[in-house]
Amino acid sequence: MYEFDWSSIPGAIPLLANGLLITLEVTLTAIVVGIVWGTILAIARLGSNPVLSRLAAAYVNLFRSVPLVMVILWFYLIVPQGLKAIFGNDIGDIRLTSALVAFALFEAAYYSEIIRAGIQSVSKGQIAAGLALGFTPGQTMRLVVLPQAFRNMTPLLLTQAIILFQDTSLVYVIGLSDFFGTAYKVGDRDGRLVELLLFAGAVYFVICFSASLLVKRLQARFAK
Amino acid sequence: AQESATLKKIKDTGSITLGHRESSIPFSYYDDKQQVIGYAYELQRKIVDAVKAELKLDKVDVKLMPVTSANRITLVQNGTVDIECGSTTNNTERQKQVAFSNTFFVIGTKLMVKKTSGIKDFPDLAGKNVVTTAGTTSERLLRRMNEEKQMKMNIISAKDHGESFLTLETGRAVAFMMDDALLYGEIAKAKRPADWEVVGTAQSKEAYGCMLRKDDAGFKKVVDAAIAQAQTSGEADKIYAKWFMNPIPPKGLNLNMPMSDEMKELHKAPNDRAYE
Amino acid sequence: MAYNWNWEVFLQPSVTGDDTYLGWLLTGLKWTVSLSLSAWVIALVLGTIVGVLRTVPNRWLSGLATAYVELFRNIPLLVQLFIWYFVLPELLPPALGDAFKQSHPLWQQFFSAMVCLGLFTSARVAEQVRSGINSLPRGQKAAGLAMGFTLPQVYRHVLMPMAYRIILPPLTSEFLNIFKNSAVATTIGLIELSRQAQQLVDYTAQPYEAFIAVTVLYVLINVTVMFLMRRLEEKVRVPGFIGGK
Amino acid sequence: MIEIKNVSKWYGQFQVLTECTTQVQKGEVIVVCGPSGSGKSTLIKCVNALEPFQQGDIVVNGTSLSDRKTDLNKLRSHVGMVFQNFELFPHMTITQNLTIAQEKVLGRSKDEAREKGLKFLDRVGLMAQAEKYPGQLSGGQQQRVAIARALAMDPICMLFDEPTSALDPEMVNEVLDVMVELAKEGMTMMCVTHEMGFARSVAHRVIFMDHGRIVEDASKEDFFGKPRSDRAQQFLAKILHH
Amino acid sequence: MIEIKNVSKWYGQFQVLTECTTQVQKGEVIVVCGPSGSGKSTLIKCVNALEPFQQGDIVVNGTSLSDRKTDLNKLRSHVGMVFQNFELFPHMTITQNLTIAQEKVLGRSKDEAREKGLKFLDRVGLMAQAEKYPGQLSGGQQQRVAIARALAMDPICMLFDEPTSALDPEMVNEVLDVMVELAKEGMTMMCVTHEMGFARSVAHRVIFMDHGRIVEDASKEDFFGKPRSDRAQQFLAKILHH
Ligand SMILES: Nc1ncnc2c1ncn2[C@@H]1O[C@H](COP(=O)(O)OP(=O)(O)OP(=O)(O)O)[C@@H](O)[C@H]1O
Ligand SMILES: Nc1ncnc2c1ncn2[C@@H]1O[C@H](COP(=O)(O)OP(=O)(O)OP(=O)(O)O)[C@@H](O)[C@H]1O
Ligand SMILES: [Mg+2]
Ligand SMILES: [Mg+2]
Repeated sequence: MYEFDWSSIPGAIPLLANGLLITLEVTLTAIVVGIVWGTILAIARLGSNPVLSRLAAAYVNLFRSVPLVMVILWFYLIVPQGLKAIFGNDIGDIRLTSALVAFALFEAAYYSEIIRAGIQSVSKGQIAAGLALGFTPGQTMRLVVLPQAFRNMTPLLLTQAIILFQDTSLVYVIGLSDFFGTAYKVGDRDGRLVELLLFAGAVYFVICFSASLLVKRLQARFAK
Repeated sequence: AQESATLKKIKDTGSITLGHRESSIPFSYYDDKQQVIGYAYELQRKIVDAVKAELKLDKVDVKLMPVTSANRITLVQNGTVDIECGSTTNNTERQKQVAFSNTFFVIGTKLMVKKTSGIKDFPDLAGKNVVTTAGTTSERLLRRMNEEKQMKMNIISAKDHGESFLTLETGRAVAFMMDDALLYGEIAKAKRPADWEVVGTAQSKEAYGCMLRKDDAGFKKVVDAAIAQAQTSGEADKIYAKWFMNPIPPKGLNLNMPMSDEMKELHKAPNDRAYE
Repeated sequence: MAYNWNWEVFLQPSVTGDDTYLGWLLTGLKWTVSLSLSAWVIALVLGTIVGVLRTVPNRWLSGLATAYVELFRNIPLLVQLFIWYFVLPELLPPALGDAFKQSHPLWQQFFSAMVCLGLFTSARVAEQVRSGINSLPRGQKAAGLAMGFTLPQVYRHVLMPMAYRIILPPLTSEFLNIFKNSAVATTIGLIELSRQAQQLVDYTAQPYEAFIAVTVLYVLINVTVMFLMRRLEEKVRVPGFIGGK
Repeated sequence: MIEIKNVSKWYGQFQVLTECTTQVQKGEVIVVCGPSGSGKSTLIKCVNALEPFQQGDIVVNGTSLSDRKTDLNKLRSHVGMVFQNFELFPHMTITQNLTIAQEKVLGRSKDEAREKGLKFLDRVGLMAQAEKYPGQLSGGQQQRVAIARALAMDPICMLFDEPTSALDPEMVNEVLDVMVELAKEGMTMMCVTHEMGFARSVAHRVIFMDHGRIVEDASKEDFFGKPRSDRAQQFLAKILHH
Repeated sequence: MIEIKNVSKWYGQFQVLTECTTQVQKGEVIVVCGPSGSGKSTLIKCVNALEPFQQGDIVVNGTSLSDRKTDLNKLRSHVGMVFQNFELFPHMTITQNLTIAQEKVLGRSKDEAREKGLKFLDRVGLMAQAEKYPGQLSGGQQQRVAIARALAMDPICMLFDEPTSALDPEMVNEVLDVMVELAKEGMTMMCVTHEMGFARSVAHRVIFMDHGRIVEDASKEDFFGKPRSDRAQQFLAKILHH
């Protein structure tokens, strides 16, 4: 039987808290940018301009077909060098920046699909009603469709945010010390990997489970 | 001085970026306050001092950049870090991609085993599960040995040293092949250090060097000189004792790894030769 | 940027001399595909059972199914994988644990990753199955019962055939996800596709070629799966139904 | 044939049915009407044991529903039910819809089930559609198939829950015609419907429900002649005005 | 007021409207009826430019819809439209539903819009519901709000697309009453509906459509007295029978 030794954890709390902050930072940035950029993509995709619509679809499909790990590595190892070739100057510690960019762009693809479904979930009759009142198509989108779409998809957006929160653990591949990365490094440093992994799992569970309970509450409220 | 892109850049920007490892104990790693420490890191700071003197700068802004075994070469190549000192082996293959400074450490690749396992050397491994860390020279050696001598070992490539040791500790593998210095480091971290030992004839000697960009002789000269100076002046011996024969952070472990003959030789005659 | 493009690197024999680098990529592909497919079978079977249980009118069963889903949904895959691989064998009876740990490492890695991915995905599949069943008109179940079917018969003949058709598109994305998620198995040492990408970077020092090749392979897997699932969708499409012929 | 004795039912706190009592004789046709939400569907579902009830008892053909030993599946197979939204099984052809329950529930052979199914399909005038899928038929046609499907089980009585209210006005009559014919052949029927024309022509009794209670339970003549309760009078006025 | 000239429309290969021609005078009330899928909704949506058409022209109040220079949004704001499923905006209160278009489209001030909106809300008898959300009202109430919303825009004519067919039978009349009143006040109206009672009492003309064509276009008296086409006769028979 394995001998558990939890003594590393108390001393590492400040480090772990720091890691959790980074995790939250990546998650929040990706949510905000992802939703804004995702909405633009979704509208482009549903819009009448065939070029924009194709481009948006291609973007979404590309990002959705590559593992997140690969995307993170791409934005860490490959893209910065391209940028450097163009701008010719130095890049410092880009781990956080590249993770933020990678997650935001990656999540936008997923959010745009949710938002597209949300827009499509608003009945055609609502659009007709908006237009019939004399709203322009833009006004109809803004005043009638989007508020309902966002309301319909809030639970889905939040669920995606929970998945995203979990996925941030993958930034370990570029050595960024998010919560999971920190836990892993502390475990590695002290030779207590198993304990730290179990601890990390428990923390993730508590956070994600509470969040998903919240989502269910919201869902129940919207269902009324 | 010779024309050097790196030195010029350091002079222009007033800053240098150091690549370091996060958990290569005792070469380059974080203590519990997220400060970089270690044997290689101390030498790296000496190199910074030498660069400062060379460029006659009062102050150089030092930026720290943690690297992993997977990305370290790329980051040196693409200019993200100016010099990486950690536990990187200098070999001819890597020399095609980057340049290496004077050797600052010589290791031998050996085995860590449980004292009670009865395994004393590499031939005992035939038909057994053996773990090593992915992407290291040990992995290559082990695979090649397996191929050439038909040893029928099952080789597990773990993601990092910690995982390798865990694989050994949990009984998945009977031996962990790695650079001896790192093995001593892992033993120091173990729950029962007394259970483990390092055995076997060194399969290869490897020279650890700092990585620099290729074709920058001016910078390399400054770096080489700094390392040689430390080694011949006896300063490096003191640093060695500090990191290998005394308790080190974060948990006050003592590696108890006496200086090898190769190291003594190196300190007498500094060089940048690769063993392979 | 001074970079030497060298696409022929894939044809060179590898450092260890046992294969070409292209061979490595193909080995990686093989593991990625077999891991994903076998995990998918687990996910479908368990996901269906758990998903159905979540909709049955028995509190205990549906509560149990809910707990299952919540447990596997709320811990990152990465953490779950480490737990399956490193922690669980330690909690087994020593004889069993040791037997597992002393088996061939590749088999251990594959097995842990397969079970982990399978269970992780089954929780998601269960959610899809549940929402598929719930999205059917309530009257369908009543109609089935009213004709004298038992509850299992209603599920078997009335609800599941339509529920599966409805959730085919989201199931397709879960199926795609399992291929992508299999990349996580790299962390316990399974030599699947993304591990080979990193190995190639280590051994050939040609990161761009390695990454581009592996990315293309993932996209190819994706395209193939989507193509097959489209065909399946067309095949089971119900005439006269939404999106039907 | 059907006895409903003092049945009460709650959804959580909310009482849907309050002490409902009535009975249907063999061969009788009963129309149930009342405002939306008054509990008509619930009452009819209770007869079929599709919804459990908390108080009272219902006895169908001598079998008590609240008796634990009653095999509800078997009972349901003897009671035909037709739903507002047809509830054909969309992934099966019309023929499969007609035969599956005969085979799986009554254990009839494939051929026997098919013959019987097609006989009733012919009766509702849809022989030509046998190999189509429900989604390819109009609403009226689907509802006629649903009636045929129920009849193929040789039910001892039929329950209808607003069988025409999801139909386009044009199609209402094709379904009502089938129902009228059934009633004339002596089938025991309990129909929730607002088609007062149908009630006038074939119903024996009309039950009016409001707020979960049976407010009127009268012969057709009495109901249309002089409904006793105000609520029923108002309702009739509203429904018949246009 | 509304002139429909030889309008044809296709969805891809499928022709929905074939050479439809008719006109509506100021103050006239027209009822459009016909079997499901005959193109009634499509025709009425074309009048409002909610659907484009490929041939012919429609002129509303002197403005040609096929003229590229016509500001369609502005035109729509002058034509009131009421839908089968009400289409109130569920995320806004009743008052907001009534005022938003007045403010954003006609540029009225908040107060003015509110005053106007509540005036019409009062007219349809729902003053008490002003601060509720659509989801909290019954279908009949929602449809009355939808009519008030359209009226608040001071439309020059009103289009109705089966305004009562999604309603429980009890609620049909409360909506029809509002429409009858409007008609009597002289509003120009074009109503798709199967409520023949309504047609009989206030329509001036009845248009019967089938397969995308206007098959009959007759005065109310002629239509109910002796429909010329067989199809219309059958349709009337089916719809009026029960
Ligand atoms: N599953 C349920 N849970 C809670 N309340 C329910 C449920 N099903 C029905 N109800 C409520 O029970 C009441 C009676 O419903 P029922 O469907 O029997 O009415 P109904 O008379 O058939 O009305 P309608 O004419 O609209 O079909 C309604 O107020 C309804 O909201
Ligand atoms: N967006 C669309 N694309 C293709 N076909 C359509 C579309 N909208 C309607 N149709 C078809 O056009 C025809 C006419 O439709 P429309 O809605 O105008 O009929 P309707 O007379 O209003 O019928 P109902 O009484 O069912 O409302 C139908 O056959 C319908 O299937
Ligand atoms: Mg009902
Ligand atoms: Mg219509």
